Amino acid sequence: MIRAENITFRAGAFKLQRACLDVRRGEYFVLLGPPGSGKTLFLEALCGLRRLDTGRFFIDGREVTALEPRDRFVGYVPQDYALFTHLTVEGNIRFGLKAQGIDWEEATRRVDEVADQLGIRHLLQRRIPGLSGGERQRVALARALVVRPKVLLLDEPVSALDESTREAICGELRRVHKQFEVATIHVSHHLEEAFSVADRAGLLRNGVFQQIGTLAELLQKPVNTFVAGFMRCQNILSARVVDRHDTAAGVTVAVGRLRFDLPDAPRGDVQMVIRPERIRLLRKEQDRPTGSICFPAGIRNVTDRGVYLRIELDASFPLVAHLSPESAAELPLHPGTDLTIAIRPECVHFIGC
Amino acid sequence: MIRAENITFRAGAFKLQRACLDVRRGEYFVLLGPPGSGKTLFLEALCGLRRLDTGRFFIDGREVTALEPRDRFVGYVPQDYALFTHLTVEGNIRFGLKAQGIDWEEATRRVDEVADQLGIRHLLQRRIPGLSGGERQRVALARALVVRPKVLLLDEPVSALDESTREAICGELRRVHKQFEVATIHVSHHLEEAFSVADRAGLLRNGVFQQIGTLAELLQKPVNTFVAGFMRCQNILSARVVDRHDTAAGVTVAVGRLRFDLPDAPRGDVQMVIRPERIRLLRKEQDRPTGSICFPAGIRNVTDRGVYLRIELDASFPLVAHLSPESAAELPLHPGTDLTIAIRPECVHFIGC
Amino acid sequence: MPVGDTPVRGWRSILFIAFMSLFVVLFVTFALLLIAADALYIDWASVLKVMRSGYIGHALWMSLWTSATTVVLSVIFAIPMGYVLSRYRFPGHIIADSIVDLPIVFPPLVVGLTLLVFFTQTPIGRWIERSGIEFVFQPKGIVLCQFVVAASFAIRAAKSTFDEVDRRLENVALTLGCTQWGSFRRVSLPLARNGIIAGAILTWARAFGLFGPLMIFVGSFRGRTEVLSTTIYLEQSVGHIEEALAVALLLVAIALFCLITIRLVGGRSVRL
Amino acid sequence: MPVGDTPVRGWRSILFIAFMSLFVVLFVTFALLLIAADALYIDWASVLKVMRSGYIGHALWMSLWTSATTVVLSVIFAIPMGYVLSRYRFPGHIIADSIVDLPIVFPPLVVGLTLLVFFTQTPIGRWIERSGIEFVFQPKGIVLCQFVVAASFAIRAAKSTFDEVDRRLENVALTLGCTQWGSFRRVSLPLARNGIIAGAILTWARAFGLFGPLMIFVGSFRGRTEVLSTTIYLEQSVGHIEEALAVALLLVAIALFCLITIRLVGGRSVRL
Repeated sequence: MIRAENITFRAGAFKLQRACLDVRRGEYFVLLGPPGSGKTLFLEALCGLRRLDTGRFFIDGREVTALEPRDRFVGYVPQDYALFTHLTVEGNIRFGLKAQGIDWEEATRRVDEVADQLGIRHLLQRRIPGLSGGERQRVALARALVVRPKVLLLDEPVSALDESTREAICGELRRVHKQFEVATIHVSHHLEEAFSVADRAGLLRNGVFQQIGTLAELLQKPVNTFVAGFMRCQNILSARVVDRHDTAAGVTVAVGRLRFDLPDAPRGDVQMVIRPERIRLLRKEQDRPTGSICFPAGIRNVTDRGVYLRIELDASFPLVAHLSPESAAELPLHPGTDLTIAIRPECVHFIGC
Repeated sequence: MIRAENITFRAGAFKLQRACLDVRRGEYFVLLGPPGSGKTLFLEALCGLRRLDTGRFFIDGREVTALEPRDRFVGYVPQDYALFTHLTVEGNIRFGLKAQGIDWEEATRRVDEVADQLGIRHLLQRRIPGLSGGERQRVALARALVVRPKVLLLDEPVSALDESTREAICGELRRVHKQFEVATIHVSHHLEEAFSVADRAGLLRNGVFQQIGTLAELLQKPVNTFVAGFMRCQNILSARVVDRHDTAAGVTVAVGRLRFDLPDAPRGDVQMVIRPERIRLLRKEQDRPTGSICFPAGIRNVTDRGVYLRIELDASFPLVAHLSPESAAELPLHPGTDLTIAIRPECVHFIGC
Repeated sequence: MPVGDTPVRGWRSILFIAFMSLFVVLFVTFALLLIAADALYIDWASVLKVMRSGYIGHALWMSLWTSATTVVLSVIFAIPMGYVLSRYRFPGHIIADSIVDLPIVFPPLVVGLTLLVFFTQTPIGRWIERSGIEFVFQPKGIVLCQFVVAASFAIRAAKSTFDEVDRRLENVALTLGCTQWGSFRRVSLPLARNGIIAGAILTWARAFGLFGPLMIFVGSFRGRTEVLSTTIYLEQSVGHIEEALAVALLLVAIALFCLITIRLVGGRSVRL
Repeated sequence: MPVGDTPVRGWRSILFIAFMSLFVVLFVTFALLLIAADALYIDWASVLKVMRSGYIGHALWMSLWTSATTVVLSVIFAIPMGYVLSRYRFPGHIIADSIVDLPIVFPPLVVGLTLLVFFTQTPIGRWIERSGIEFVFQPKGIVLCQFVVAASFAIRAAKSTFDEVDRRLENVALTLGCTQWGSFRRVSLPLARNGIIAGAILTWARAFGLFGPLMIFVGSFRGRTEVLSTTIYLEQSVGHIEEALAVALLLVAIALFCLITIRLVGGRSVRL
């Protein structure tokens, strides 16, 4: 539906480099990245608001690289919504229909329709300045959707809202996405937000795509330490493959003073990623689960984060585990206590694999 | 250390009402609340930047209500840091010492000392505009700490930073707090942030304190539904006490079509709070743990939030549970599946108790 | 930045504020004294006489239509120029920008002299004069003088309001199907309205009160190129201070009207 | 809002931009023509003659010291007034604010007349005149005229830059041990520096080129109250266009110097 081929351009000192992307029909794609990584620039280029140095854009199979923004049929909701403050809510929504020369009755019908779908019928005669963040967001969505765009581009659509309403608005974005069946790119720097909406995601850094895939892939199989760090994996360990067996046992890996067997691993010095919520903790006397990598570790520090406990461990190398309060209730969690750690082999990921 | 008694004042249409607060020596207090709840106003009033209508402030046992800001010895770091852009980093840090007439050599010694402690010695000759968010934050901290304030007031100290550095900076704030042994009030609207630093917290809403206590108290024993909602508890259920036993069994509570016994509960219609991460899910054929409230429930929807799974359940009333990926691995989690829910009685909280 | 948040103040702070306010009091008192002097000295008989005088009626009419024409011309130039200077960077941008600034820092008298030199001494100027569109010592010259001196205010005001119109609003309009012209007409222009009006009013005030360059470029011929400001000078120079003041009253009434209109139309959003 | 992000444009957009740019081209061309005319018509012999003339040397000296005094006085008033009007709301704030705006929209000629009326017709004015501090037809009167007409530019510029100085910076200074005076002197004033300089330069330009009100209030007595602008008028009115232009050249050189100084000192942060 949306295809970007080798997009390169400069904006001031910033450069977007050879960006490639494919968003499928009806897909909800989240474009992640720290502030200043070029997410907004990419969106603007896709809208035709920035000229490319090289590369091509396709929307719905048609090349749009040389088309003006108005001929691309994109629904663009910039950050902070950029509503027209000199118009009413209705004037805002009607704007695109008027610009496209749709006659008044038809336009009214479509404005009312989209206002109903987004639940802002009662706001139509209001002016912009008095609206709340959530209301503004709906008006901006309605303004973009009423012209029936082929793709919907949302730039940080919920970052202007306070945390308690974000969850709800994200749910609504998904609903709107389904209802209007429109391929969506949603720009965000917020991980939780991405999880609540995304089918797939891409992570940008300094104008270069690092990884594109489902969030589960980004989470469990990061291609580099930046992706792992951005996905908030605290356990990025330096490991070395010390032995390679011919049998099914695979390879022996050394981390710190510890050695254990894994089915497979790349050669030589590697970086290993283990997500903190994938680490199980057992009392020393408990049975070790079969098939898991088990080794002893001492507790260094425990902090209650409310919804989980963060446990810093020492297993000849530092390790962080997140525990749900319910699992924690069964364990003796005092600094200094020795526990057994159990990790399923499929939860160990090597960077570059 | 910091004591606020019945603080009341207006600022425009906003009113802070009868706010009382006690922050102990060496305590790290987080002032929570949605945007516009009056957190910043409270801080400004404590600094002497706003005149009170009624009420009194004490700092270190001395009443400061009528003192000018400069006589209160507070270290104030406003939102976005408000660094002096016409001065270098060193000029910023030295500013307070100069204003207090401390001689040049002594001032230099103290500037160097605090710069070392915060790791910004190499920045001293730099100008403000080129600094990163984290560097600015350290400079603002150094500027506030170098005059050896009795209390440290931080207004949204990390909200200008991007998510990946927040965690680290929060850790550093705790470290600084310990090192300088100064009572700290940290304003935030972000729950995770609060968990990573707070000894105790208070929640403001429309200028009124809702609850003050440890975060565990706010989390597990909210005094009203606003606190429960702010702490992101999705399960706020209407319940009714239908029977009161004389024996140790306590009371019988009805929620939806379900009835179960609890040690105690208030009378009549009540609201019940159960945190989603406190709900355990078991396969139907598994043994029910003794002492827990157990009842069957069907899965309505499962969403992967990466670090946890959000499971919407139907147990004649809607219920949301959060599961760690490791616990989820052992369960059949498809919509429509019936499971057994187990909740320990101490995880059920009645609002108003 | 909300105004009105008052820190707790000791006597030193209050002394500081009092000292600073002293200057406001001095300035305002002096201004009020001047205004009071004018008001007291007005001789209503002279005002009536002046009002009925044919010459002065003609001068008023001249002042009104020339300044109105100047404002219309200035706005016609200001809107596209302000937009182009605000939105695009092109070779020579800084030169164009500086040329717009020139009349603001230039002595207006020099503008009059320059126009005189241009139209009487250069071949192009002389050719224009000979081709029938005469400016020197003509009513049309008044408009030209006023335009050159005052248009910059309209252009600068337009530029700075267009600067403040968020470009993303135009971008959204483009994606919604507008041409560049459409996004300009339907988004930027309405949003810049107040600023343009403020600029127009400043231009008018400047054009209406213009005096020096007119004396050089069009002279002060009774009944032909006389405007209100010239009248004041002429009356005063022959000792008719009462009459001069009566004419000044007219000018002041109109200036006040301008000021009030700015405040009403723009509220806080219109900056002088 | 970064300038220079260029949307993909079709021919209609390019046509639109071309049409809008036309006005810039017209305006700039005309201005350049005028400047060229001046430049071509300059008679260097007259310039030399003018330079050597004692009268004009005196006029230049008068122009320089009066305008310099006016600027110093204006800045002395502008800093506290700008600060008070920006930071505090008091009864009569809107009146004080409007009075500061008045001279900007007022015809300067009226200011001259008002001063004349005040000092010749009112008891207070006459008492001041008699007490030895004479203004009417005196060099001191030039400064007064310039101050009343031009100080508003300095005050307004100071007010709007103080508006832009974040109040929280002052607040932090207060908590760090500063008095209100200290936070003003060590934070607000240095941060408002550029704006105050821009205001001072505008004031100077206005004072330096002042003409109309001077003709009324102090007259144009060779060697006594003559300033450069009066010289231009006097020379031109007796037909010495070359000499007038030579004097104008001096004025223009100084005006250009002002403009360049503003750009250099302030960069983009100084707004005219």
